[in-house]
Amino acid sequence: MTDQGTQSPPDERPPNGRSFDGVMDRIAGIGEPIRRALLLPTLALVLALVVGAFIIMVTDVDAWRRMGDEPLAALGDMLDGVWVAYRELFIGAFGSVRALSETLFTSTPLILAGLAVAVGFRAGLFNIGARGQIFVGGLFALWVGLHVDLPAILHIPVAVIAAMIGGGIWGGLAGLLKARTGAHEVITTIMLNFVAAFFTLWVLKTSVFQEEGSTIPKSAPILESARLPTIFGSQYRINIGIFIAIAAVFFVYWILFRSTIGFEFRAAGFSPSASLYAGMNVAFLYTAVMFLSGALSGLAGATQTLGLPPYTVTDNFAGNIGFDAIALALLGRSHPFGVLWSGLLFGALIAGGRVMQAAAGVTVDLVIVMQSLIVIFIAAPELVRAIFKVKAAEAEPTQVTTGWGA
Amino acid sequence: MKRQMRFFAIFAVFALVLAACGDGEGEATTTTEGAEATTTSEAMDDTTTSEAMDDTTTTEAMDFEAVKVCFVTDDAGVDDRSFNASGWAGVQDAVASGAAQPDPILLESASAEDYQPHVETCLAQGAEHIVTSGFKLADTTAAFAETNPDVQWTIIDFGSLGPNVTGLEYQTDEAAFAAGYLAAGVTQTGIVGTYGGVNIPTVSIFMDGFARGVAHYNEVNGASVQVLGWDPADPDAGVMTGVFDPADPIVTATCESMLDEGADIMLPVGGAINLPCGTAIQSRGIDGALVGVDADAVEAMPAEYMDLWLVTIEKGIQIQTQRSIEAHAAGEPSGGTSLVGNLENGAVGLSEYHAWEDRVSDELAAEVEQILEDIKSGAITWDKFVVGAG
Amino acid sequence: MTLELRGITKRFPGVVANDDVSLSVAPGEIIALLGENGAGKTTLMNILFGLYSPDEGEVLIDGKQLELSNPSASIAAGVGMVHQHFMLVPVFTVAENVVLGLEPTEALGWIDKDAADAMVREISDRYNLAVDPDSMVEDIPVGVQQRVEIIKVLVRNARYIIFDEPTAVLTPQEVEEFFAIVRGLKEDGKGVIFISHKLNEALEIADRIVVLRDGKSVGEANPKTATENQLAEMMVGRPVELEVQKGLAEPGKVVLSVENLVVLDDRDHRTVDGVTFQVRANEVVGIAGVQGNGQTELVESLTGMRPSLAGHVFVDGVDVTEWSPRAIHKLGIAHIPEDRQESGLVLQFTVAENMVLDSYYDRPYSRGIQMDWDVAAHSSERLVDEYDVKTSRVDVPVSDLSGGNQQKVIVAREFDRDVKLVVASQPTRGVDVGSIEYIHKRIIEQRDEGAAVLIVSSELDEVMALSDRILVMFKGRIAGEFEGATATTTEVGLAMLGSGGSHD
Amino acid sequence: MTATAELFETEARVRATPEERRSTIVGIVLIALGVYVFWAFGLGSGAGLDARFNLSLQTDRFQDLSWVVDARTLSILVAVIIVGLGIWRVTRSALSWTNISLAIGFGLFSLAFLAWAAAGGQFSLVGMLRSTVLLSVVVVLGALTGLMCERVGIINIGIEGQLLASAFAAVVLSSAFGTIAGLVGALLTGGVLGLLLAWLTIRFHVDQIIAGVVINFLALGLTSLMTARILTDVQTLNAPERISAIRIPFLADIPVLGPMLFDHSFFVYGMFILLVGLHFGLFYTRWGLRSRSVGEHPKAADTAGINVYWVRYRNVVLGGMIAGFGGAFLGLSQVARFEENMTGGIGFIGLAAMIFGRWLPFGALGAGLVFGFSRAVQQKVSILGIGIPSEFLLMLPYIVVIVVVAGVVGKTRPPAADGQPYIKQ
Repeated sequence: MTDQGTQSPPDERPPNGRSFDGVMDRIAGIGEPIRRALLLPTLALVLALVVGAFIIMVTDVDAWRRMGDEPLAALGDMLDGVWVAYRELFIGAFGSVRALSETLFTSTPLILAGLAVAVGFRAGLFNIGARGQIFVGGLFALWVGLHVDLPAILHIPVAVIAAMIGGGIWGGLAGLLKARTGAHEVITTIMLNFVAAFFTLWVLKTSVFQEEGSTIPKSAPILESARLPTIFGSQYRINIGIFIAIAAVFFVYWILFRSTIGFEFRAAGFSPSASLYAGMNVAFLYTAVMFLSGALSGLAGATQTLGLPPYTVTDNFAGNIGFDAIALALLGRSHPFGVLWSGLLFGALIAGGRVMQAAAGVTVDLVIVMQSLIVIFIAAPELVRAIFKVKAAEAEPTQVTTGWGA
Repeated sequence: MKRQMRFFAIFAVFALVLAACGDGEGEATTTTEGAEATTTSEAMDDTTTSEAMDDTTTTEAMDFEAVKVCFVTDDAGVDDRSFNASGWAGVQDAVASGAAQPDPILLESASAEDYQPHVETCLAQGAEHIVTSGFKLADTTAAFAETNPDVQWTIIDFGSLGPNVTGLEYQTDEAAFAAGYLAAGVTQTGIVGTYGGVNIPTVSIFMDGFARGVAHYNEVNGASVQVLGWDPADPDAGVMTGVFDPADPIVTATCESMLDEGADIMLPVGGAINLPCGTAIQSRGIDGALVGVDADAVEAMPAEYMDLWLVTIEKGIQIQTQRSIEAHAAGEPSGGTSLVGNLENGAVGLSEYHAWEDRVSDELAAEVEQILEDIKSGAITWDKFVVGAG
Repeated sequence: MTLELRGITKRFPGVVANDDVSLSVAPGEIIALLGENGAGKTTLMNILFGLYSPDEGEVLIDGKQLELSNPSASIAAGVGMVHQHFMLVPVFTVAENVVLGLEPTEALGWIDKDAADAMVREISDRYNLAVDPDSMVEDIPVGVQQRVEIIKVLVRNARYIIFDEPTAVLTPQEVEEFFAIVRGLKEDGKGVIFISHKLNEALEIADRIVVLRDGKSVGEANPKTATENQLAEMMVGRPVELEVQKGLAEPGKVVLSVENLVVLDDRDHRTVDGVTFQVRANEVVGIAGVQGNGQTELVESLTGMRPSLAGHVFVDGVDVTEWSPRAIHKLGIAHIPEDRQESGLVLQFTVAENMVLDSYYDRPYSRGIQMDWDVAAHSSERLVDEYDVKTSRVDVPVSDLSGGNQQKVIVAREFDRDVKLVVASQPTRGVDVGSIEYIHKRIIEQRDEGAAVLIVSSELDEVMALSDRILVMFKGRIAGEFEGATATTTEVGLAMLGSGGSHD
Repeated sequence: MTATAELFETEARVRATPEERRSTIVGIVLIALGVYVFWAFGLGSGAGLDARFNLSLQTDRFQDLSWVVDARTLSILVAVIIVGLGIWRVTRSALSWTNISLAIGFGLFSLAFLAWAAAGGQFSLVGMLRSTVLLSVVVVLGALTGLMCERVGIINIGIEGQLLASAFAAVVLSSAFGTIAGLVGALLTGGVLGLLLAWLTIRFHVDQIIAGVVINFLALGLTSLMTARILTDVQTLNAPERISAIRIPFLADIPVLGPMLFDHSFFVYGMFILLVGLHFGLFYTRWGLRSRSVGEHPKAADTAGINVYWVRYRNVVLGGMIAGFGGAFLGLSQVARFEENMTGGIGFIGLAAMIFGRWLPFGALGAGLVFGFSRAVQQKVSILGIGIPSEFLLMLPYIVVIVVVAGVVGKTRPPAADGQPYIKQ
């Protein structure tokens, strides 16, 4: 193929004198200057808050009704609405032990699903199917949680592993289809989401999961021994799931940057033809990556079925997690640690958003808007630079995927 | 400077839009404050309470000590034109009657994760009466009702979960049975149809009763009216759209598909998924009708479908929610009881025959009346749908 | 009536590609712009053509200043460019490519196909180019594609035509035909800028030679008086050895044996159509041929990257026909791939990561499934020293390296082990003279140490210089075989065109 | 010739080309399918049971057209044809017929299946075909949106968001200012989101996937927020006039084709006009030639004096407007009401249809019809009541898409520069 749109001929560039602290840092993509690591996200958050405030004001219907008669008072109402909303958002996210518990609890599945999407990105695959994988993984865990009688010390690991297998199968299916037939994973994972959702709806009505004598699509209570133990007692929802999530972060870090298969994932992600040249089995890699990705989503499913009081499961336990996961993987630049931080940020926004809804009447949808704004500002550093008139970052634009890779 | 001007322009447009709509809206919100959360047109403000509900209407003269109410939806959201919407309307009615304090809290859930924090938020905000909507909230409600015995709870579409919880359940198949009989009596093609959103008990109970009612008609009159979309013998295989979103073309296609097979009386169950069916009937020029569900369709649905409603299978969520709050406000909370709404207690019933009144012969009307009576008395009975947790 | 570039300076991040370069060309004049890869020739011409905007300097045509950074303005001013990588849309027809941007249309923008064809035919006939307007560009040979590019330029009434490395993809005979076309253009009063790094061609065709080095203009030469050695020294800045020094080969046993190999390309055409040859130990076999005659697919198939349809490949008598790339690599085959940026390297990876790209899975770079990056880094540092790779550290992305140094990374990686067979495809494409010398030396070293070497190159000079035996590929078959010592450019060139070629 | 070579000379190793292998696989699949049809639908249908396919609707001028066929006979006939096709494939002749054979095979399979399901009864074939068209409209419009963008090298994964936002705009503006305002607003909204996509990706080099995802998020968040904060309060803003069907005189009276194609809202006609226009526009006009050149080889386009950025901006905005049209269809033609997240993933299915349709307008139509058809069949079958749980039938269309994409399309060739930023120095 001819070269299209390449920048300067690389031949004309001398060795760049960039220096980093060590081989590992560079390979792992960490060790960026602190300023760059913090400044841009901070400015992005500030901008998102500003735009969010604007949206709150514009959608304040009552204030608009007053606008004709008492414009100043109306404007005051609007500003007050913004203040209350953001105050409650903050309090709901960080303002109390309960808030912190909620933030961490909400972050748990987000981090796990975010890791799933990030792993895919690293290998050049776009896994939109976290939702379906959460369903399938969650159902596997649920089954173990209902029907296998084990002491807690075994029960939880078995259920969690079952979830990983379930999610892994569902994700691996998409990978296998891509490897064997070339069917694009964006299509297959979306379709598998629908299939999994309908399957969940059906299976929760069968005797496999339903409580005896019940007619409603809700599972029986999970055995005590399979419930993820809460950390600070049952009045706070935070459970050991957060440790699973953090362990998964380190595990994914190890896989991606310290293991041979992670080397292969990344090579295949950047250049499938180079990995073919290097003797890697690209078809196997696609399946393996999607299995791993699905297994991580499956973990999120496990925390949603085993860790969510009241420990009975209804049909929509995947919620918006699969969707949020895409944004937070992008925000975390597909790096496990980045995903951890952005998962915590999103968890805080969503947990705070629940409180904000009660106090200020601003639904959690605002959080979705803010999430998207943060992602966009991170992805377009030039935009932030233009707005703040600062040299925000020298970041090269992140190229996540390479087209449809036919 | 230029940029500010542009922002201002956007504001101006917004103000204009709201001003244009504000007048009509202001009227609606002042005169029938909250009573019509789901109405969309002024033409419907005329709130005729239906026959079946008459005896249950509370007088507004009662002496209430207004309680602070908090309403938590399930993940369908308050705008579902179904049980969430009806329940919220009931809360607002309670506000209007003085039983609930103004500005009740509304918490919409986006997923199962939200239920517990929302309930906790209600408690933290000092709610005295918490209404949880939908069976998905049952276990959460049970847990918090137990630990908060001083708070009164109402749960919609589920049985009582404790001494301080009022369960609102509905044996809607009783009314649906009568509606099925009625539909079988008026159909000109000999085919009636029903479809739902997804196959869950709160949906399929309507379809089941309806189909049985048709079968009863056939039995009594030796007729052979056919039901499309539901077979009581095979409850897994009912016709479902898979969505509650009426704009999805699949809803239109599902209804049209039944019309194509000759159905002329349709019972779509689930939010507003009956509206596209109304459109289909109209645009096909079919002399057919719709059977409404939940709240009386003549009031709840847009005016353009006014002449299509045969009858509505009413499910008294709105009124019972209101009454549950009112009982609390009057100092006699109904906690501990599962109010299984049925024909007998009037929380389930058939509305008036509205647009199709002339089409229902006196004999048929009498037969339907008799069937309603027979169901109440137990003279007609069948393997009824189990409501609630069982 | 001249085209004049004045004081052009263009900086890319970390490098000055052009440093105060001035140049002029008159109608009816052929200027050769000579320089190494990376000297800034292409950048300069892209500026003239409006693809890049310069940081300083101006371009004057007939004394009028040309608006830069916009090809349309350049085209309108009468500048045309035939790019090294053709600017042709492969899935368009010849006529569509030619009229793109100045389509003859009817109502509603409907393209007048007959008019478009006529435009192509007119130019094609006038300059005797023999191009069919209806054929799909991806289906026609490279030489014809180049003529399509020329038609594109002429249709736009260009008065000044830039040719960027036009002969790189042509056979010697095609080069002659091409020069005839260029001379025709000159007689027609066109000003021609001919970019090349080939000294003999510059001397043959040019009226004046301008030499660029490291982005600076280092002088002019008169082709009538200048010698190749003088020019080479101007280009490189030091005396260069133009001949590869190598001893005579004493071929040993057969290492690589290819039997009736048939390979399909991505579009399922039989691009390699029954190829049979052997390569022996201590022998360099060069495969010459115009690009696109099956060499790419042949090499991919030999190295396991592309399945073959029929035939066999033996290495040391072992049938490796359906082996995986890794298994073949483990046998001791060093593979320098055709496109280093596409498949030889992962550009976003560091030098160290690329150094272990095909050996990471085993000791010492990994134990089990755990990588040992320290070992990899140390080993990379050693290789960087040993193979003269110019990089500050081994933890910089390999994309930061120059083309020559990138290629040396591959050479280091592939040669630093027990090598039985070297398969090198376009080993010096786009690489500076110093690196070319170095890589050639290393390849001959491998031969002398007993490896069998297969070189595939579209640069006939390179094949001639390195090979002990030369095979020519044409349309998927071996169209000729020559002894390296006795072969002449003419006879090899004829074989590349599919005519003649003797099996001696 | 060396010794090794002679040794192996006799053993001719010839593998099948991928096309030949595919033909064989398809052949085996078809034979299996045929056998299944014979067993399940042929033997499975009761003897002498007629299936009655109705070919007219109540609204038709010509009433009571129908096609009555013996289910068993038809199924056996179909089985024989499918097996025949399969054997033909296994022989690997006429390779270009592989996909066509597969399509014919599955078409006949569906027919036999429906005959079996309707044996002893009747159902409206024309109604099902009409549903197919209706159910494919948004998918096709979504695919055309994607195609407009990808043909110039920009991946648009934000189709879903563009549909959703423009449905919102259509509903609100139509409620406030009338239908025309709603339509214009929907087109503008789609266009503006297209502009945002183009601006982010071209001006700021934001990864195209990220930009698309962001558009989906923004649209979902903003429309849901405004629904919750404005529409539930000011309900008159969520009550536009519905755009009803226009029955085209005479054409609508043609049996079968009339109700299928000529009795829809103008959105459906618009879709077909757009389709034809895009096809000819892309492949026969200056606009199309330039657009495609930008998507295939932007640098070549640039050197030919075409403003790559301008072409990209223009087409992505136009693509957004197509999505806007689709959004208006969703918002105004079915129930005329906005619901939170009312698109429910249909934009992504449009994206899939674009890939399945190989970036061709009529390919998009075909893909959309396949999806629409499988949804229509699913619904029809569930009405016929053959005892399959509704959830499984609801899955069917999505499984069909997977099977089709995996089995029929295989690797596709997108525009060469698809997804690649074009950066000038």
